[in-house]
Amino acid sequence: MSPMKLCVPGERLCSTEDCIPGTGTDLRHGYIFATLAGYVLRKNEGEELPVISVVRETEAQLLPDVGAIVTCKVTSINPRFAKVHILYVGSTPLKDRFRGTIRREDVRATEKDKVETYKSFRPGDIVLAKVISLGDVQSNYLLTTAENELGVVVAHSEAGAQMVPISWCEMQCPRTHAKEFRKVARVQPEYLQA
Amino acid sequence: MAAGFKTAEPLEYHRSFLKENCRPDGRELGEFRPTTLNISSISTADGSAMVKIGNTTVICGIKAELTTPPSDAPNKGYIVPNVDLPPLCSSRFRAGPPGEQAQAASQFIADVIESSDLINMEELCIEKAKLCWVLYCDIMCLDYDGNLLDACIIVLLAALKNAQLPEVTVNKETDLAEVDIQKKRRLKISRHPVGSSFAVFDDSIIIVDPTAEEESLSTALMTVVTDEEDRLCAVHKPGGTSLSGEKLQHCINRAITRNKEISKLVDKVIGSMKATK
Amino acid sequence: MPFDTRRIRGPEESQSPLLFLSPDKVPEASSRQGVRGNGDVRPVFARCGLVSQAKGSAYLEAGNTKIICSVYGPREIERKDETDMKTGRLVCDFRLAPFSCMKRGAWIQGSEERDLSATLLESLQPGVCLHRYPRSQIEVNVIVLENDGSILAHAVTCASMALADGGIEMYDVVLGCALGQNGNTCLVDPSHSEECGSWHEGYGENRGCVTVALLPNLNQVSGLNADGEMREDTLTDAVRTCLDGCHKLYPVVQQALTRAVKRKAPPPEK
Amino acid sequence: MMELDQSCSVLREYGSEQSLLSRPDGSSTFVQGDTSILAGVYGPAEVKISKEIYDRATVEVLIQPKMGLPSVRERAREQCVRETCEAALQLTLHPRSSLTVILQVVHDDGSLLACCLNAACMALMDAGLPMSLLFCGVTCAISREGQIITDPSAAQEKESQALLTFAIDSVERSVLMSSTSGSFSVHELQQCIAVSQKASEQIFQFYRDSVKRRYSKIQ
Repeated sequence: MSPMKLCVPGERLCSTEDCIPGTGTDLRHGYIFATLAGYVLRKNEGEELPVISVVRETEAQLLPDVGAIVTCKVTSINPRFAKVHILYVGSTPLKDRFRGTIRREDVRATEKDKVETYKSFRPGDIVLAKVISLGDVQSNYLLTTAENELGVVVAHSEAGAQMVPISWCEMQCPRTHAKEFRKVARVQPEYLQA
Repeated sequence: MAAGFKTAEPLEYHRSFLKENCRPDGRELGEFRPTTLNISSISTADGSAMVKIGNTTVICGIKAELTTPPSDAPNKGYIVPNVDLPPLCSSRFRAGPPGEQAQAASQFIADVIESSDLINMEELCIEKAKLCWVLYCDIMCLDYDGNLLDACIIVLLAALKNAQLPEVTVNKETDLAEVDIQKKRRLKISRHPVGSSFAVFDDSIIIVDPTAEEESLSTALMTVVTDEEDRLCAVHKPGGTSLSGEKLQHCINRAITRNKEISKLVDKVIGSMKATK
Repeated sequence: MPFDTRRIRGPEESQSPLLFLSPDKVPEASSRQGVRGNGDVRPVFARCGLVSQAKGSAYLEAGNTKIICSVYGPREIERKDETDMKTGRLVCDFRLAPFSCMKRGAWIQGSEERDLSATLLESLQPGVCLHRYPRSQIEVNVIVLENDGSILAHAVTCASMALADGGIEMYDVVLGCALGQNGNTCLVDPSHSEECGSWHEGYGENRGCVTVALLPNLNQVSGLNADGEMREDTLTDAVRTCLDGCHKLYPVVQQALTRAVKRKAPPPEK
Repeated sequence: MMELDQSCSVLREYGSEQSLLSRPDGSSTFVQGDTSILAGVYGPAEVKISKEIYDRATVEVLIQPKMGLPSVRERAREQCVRETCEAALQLTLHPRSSLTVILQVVHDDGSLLACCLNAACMALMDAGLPMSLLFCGVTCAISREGQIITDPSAAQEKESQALLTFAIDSVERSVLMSSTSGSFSVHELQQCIAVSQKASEQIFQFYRDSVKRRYSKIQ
């Protein structure tokens, strides 16, 4: 196998007649140009033409986008919303922290008006959430946990021990056996190896 | 999800390594990162050096200027060290005037220069009460990955050893200074202070040469500076959790062996430089 | 002048020893001898990815000019405004280390550094795909460790390498080249003494400096900076010469970037 | 109500007064010989978003010199006092809030950092902030003859070959903070620590007495 082709930003990769532009590329005047320094990858994805993209050591997605699943840490709560720091987009860690907000009405899908934020999250909790909007000038990213798979994945009890989920809305401290309320995520099997 | 654990619960992540007497980067608790030294790379400076401890990189350039001696010590000169942590070296620093850490580091370096008698300040005087040298030792961090103070002391020492001052005479008739840049002399560096930094984890575990992440997770930091006669020039522990006398002694012993290692490195690099000239 | 309370202070005043040189011993601005022709750029040494803490970084050495650059971000903008919602923001900080020039510089950013920051920003901006980074900012920090002329031109090249090394999407790399015009001779990639030399002889006709920033694949000029007084035809010639100089840098930049990519990760599975 | 302790021979005369200012949440003065510090503590109060820490309080220490603006030296001292306070306070009880300690130098006649620490500790106690331990500052000077002088005056400091300041905790009598200048041997360091630990007993007893006297009046 010949070594993979490398490119730098600005390099012309091919014509649009040969490939479909993928990540790390830009379309101009019927040609596909690289926008990243990396390896040139052609992949056939069942379409007529292969997809051409430029890949680097980490995934290209750097910013939380609408629809992305993010892992975040709760920093503060009040009756109307919880503030979080976004740590991960998908499985890519972010180098810098982005702030997000989970509003009361976005905590769960049912009985939205009965949600109490302090019975759903506590500062320090690790939460899985989905981006619903990039927010406006004043606000941060808006996130939701209104799905079964979303919500608290790691939480510590008042005694400081890591708690075990016992239902979708409760977690228990293994040391004191005290129960605390949380909006618990039904953890998908692929995350269980942690 | 090992990476996930690291970001979400960094302290637990580090503890899990310390339990096994090792660290996330594969070092033992008492192991320093590889230290390298480069000198004379900046030709616009009168003396310069660059030190790398692991990823941490600092550069020091010395500029010598002429001024009048301080009024309370007319037969001495000045050394003005300043440490800068520009936003280039880490995302934790912002542009603008130096923050607390940079200021505390500058003061610490100034204290070490004074405490260790690194250089005889009278050597910097050209004519009593009239003319003397001021050595501006500007230290910049280019990559901040912890243990700034150790790196700063080494880089300062090496840059001072590398520095050459032009010959200055005061013209008797005009009463003005005359500089001859063809004739240069080196400074006499009488002492070899070397620092060793330690971080305390969970009030009991001591590690040497902490990285930036280890520094931020630790409960206390300490820097011990010794000279070549094994005397202490500074025991700097700005606070944090307490340390028993026994642990302190352990740190001092480690600092003494570190001094030998670094002195050897500095002498070797300075020596090789002189040999090639 | 209010003194700086955040730094260790030295004496109130001090002078560079260079001011006291006997007049006959002042080193003269020498013309280029043998080794480098007037139209030659200095050999450039470039490396990417030296600053471990940064998203991307680059170090560039051309003759004695030494520049380091790091890139952070995209990170959250602290004070957002309406335009930030659609495109990202590029921020540049250009600093000269206090020991980088013949005369010691101050720690506090001077007007020259602020001007250079602004020019650098304008030269880089057209090359970066900012629309891919809404609500966030990308920070470019440049420090000149040693100034031996043509710092703006090399800073542009160095910064664009750091951006590419950081995986920031760009339409093209940006390359910089400078030229010093002195009467009928023009010197490409002038050193510090060549830059100053032309001014030592006093103000004259057809004398000045030009810096050009080029997007080589798009063949577009993103930055053009000229000072001094130059005739129209000399200026167009000068810009053309600079463009050639930029193209000469391209292989060096390309090689440094691909090397950094290879070092960071092996090629992915097909 | 100035309380003086004249029985002490090692330390200079020292005294303290608490709750003398009405605006701060806690205040104190601490006098050692001619060195005198006035301390005020504000908090727990609201914190700037940029300085907010989600699981504990943010501590700030400001030292105002007697004359002029604070310089780099004050900044280094502030760091020492701040990190010592952080070790003593139970900060996790006040997440996302700020604690500010302001130390005004009234007069400096040596052992300034030690006096700052003592004043800060008294003021924190006065503010009623939960602490897991108390701390006190002791300065030792090693004279050119090798003699150890505790709590030196400015003149004695100038004559000394080394100057060591420690913060000692009240539970284990171990070293919380150490700041030194001048060079000294390992043996001298150990001696100074031992002397400081001994001197700290007196100061802690003084803390205890002054608190006892104060609260016995309230009953």
